[in-house]
Amino acid sequence: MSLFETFNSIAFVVIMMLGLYTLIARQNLVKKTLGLGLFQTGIFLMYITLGVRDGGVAPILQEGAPLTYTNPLPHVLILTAIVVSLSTMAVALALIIGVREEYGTIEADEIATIDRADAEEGA
Amino acid sequence: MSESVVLRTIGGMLFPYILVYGLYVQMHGEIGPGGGFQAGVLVAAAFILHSLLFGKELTDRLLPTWLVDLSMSLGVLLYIGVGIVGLVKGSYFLDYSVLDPTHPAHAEALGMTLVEAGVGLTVASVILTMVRKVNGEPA
Amino acid sequence: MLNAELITALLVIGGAFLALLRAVKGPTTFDRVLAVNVFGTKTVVLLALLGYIGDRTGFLDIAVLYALVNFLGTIALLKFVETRRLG
Amino acid sequence: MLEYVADALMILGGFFAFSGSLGILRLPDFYSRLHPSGTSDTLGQLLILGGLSLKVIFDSSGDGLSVGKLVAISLLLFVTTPASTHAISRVAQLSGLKPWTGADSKEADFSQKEEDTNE
Amino acid sequence: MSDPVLLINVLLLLLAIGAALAAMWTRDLLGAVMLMGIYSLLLAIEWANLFAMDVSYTEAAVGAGASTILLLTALTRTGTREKAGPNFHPTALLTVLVTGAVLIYGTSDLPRFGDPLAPATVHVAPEYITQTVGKVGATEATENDFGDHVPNAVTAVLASYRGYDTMFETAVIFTAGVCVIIILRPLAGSARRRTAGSKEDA
Repeated sequence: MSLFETFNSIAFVVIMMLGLYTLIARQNLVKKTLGLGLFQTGIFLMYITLGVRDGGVAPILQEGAPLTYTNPLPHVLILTAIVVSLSTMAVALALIIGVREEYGTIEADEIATIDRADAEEGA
Repeated sequence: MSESVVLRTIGGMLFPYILVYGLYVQMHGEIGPGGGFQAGVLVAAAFILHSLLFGKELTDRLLPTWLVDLSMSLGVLLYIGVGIVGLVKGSYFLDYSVLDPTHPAHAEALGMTLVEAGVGLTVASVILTMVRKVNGEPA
Repeated sequence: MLNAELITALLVIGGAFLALLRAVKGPTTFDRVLAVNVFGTKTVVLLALLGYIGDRTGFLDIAVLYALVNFLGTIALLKFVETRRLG
Repeated sequence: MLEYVADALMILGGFFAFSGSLGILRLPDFYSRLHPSGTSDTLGQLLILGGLSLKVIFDSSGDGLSVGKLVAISLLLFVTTPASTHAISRVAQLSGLKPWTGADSKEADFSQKEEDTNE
Repeated sequence: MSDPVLLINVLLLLLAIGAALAAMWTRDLLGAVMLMGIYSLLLAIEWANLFAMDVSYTEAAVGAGASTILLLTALTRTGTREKAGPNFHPTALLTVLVTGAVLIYGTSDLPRFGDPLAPATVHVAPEYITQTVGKVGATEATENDFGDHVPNAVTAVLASYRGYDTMFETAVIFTAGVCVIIILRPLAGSARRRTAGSKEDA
């Protein structure tokens, strides 16, 4: 069990945690969306790593000698997940544009301040 | 940007190749890597490049907005339609083998091609629509 | 083990690292765009090389795709920098 | 014999790719950084892809499709890389980025910093 | 697992983590988008290196092309500067450290990289690859015809074995498109726009 072989496990945790840190620590909504995307790619890395096999080749069947193929199932799941992550990002960006037109800012703390002021005004 | 002759020449040269390569990826999906998702993104990318270089009026004439809106739904309907053919012919949903009862393997390939075509249509038109809408163009 | 393809791949990865450093450092936006563009071409070459090293089918397809898409990314970035709007 | 030629081409191409990136990192201002990206990189790609094509021809006894794809990639890169470099330099010049003349490097650095903060 | 794959894998992941770190660190959103584009490219090479050809295809097209363009388009309407603020956030750091430690502890139970006896590769995967799931009397493969096989196992699983899954993924994408249309529908004459001028008379 060399470091090379466990490196992927550490790497996906690091990438996920980078995304999580950005999601919590940064107030900018676009930056939060980027952090969310980073978190998703960490999970993709985990899935693809789990599908790898020793001496495996890409799961495109070839005639002739029987080969070892990598597991195609994680590839399918991640393939659809990438496109779905693009879709969720588009919806998030559309919402952010709506927020920007409504509040004039895309910083989460400023939006909260405006909301609080509005609530006091209404009360 | 759009007034640069070099870019417009190169872009106009690349545009048909990206489209053709998208079709290759779509149709080659059962033999090599590729499939509906990838092809859809590529076709959308080709039209985005066209609108960046030649202006969106020209792209709209090439690919009208109503066509994009239509194919967005058409892709999903094509996918579900292939499934319903299975139901109508007395088998279960998404059973491809009923498409060609004499040769099940060919029917399988045909079903996959149709389904992938549906996926490609939807992905391409949804990405184009998203970029258009986020860019603030009216419906 | 250490054959010409692998040495070339490592050199290209080293070049990619230097381009990444330039993208991080800036200082102007144009430097970043240039670094992204250089990184894209390095990616194409690296994909072709890795396909040869691992004897994989279909690697060149990805390289072709990327050679086509890279131009689009650069154009979009430049359009944004120049006019602050797209389309 | 020809295999050694292919190896030499590839390593030479790798050297050009690396040194091009080194230039992009080390040269003093934006316009001088365009040179390695436009010239050294294009040459590096062509050499590497040419070496690969030779290798593919000799290894898999003439796999025509792979060689065709490699040639297609070379042509695409040969067309798009200079075009992208042209576009970048054009937009940079249009948006008023001044070249560094070496006479007063402090001022040039300052103007670049200012450009950066204005973004 | 051959050595070049592992070596290049580690190098690419280190570069990717560096790019991600820089993208998250910078306050210039345009720079962050560009660095995320570079990160996407590195991931595309990484997927190809780990033999996930179709994923690499998608990542190259989506991450480097479509997603960058979508983000840039959004930036034209939201501005590219992020408000300056502290980079150090104690609560976030604590959360991340604790979660990360737990996750790394959890990954010690994962099968090793490329383990042929890993649970993920022994149960259903071989049947997906030979494409014998649910097949009664699969025909013999001939020279130019793979019998019942579609050469690309990923497409076979995507469109046939997990056809329902893919159908609903397509439906999700369609729904996302409809959502974007509905969210960005111009609300003409609405008093909800809280722009600088209209806030006083609200």
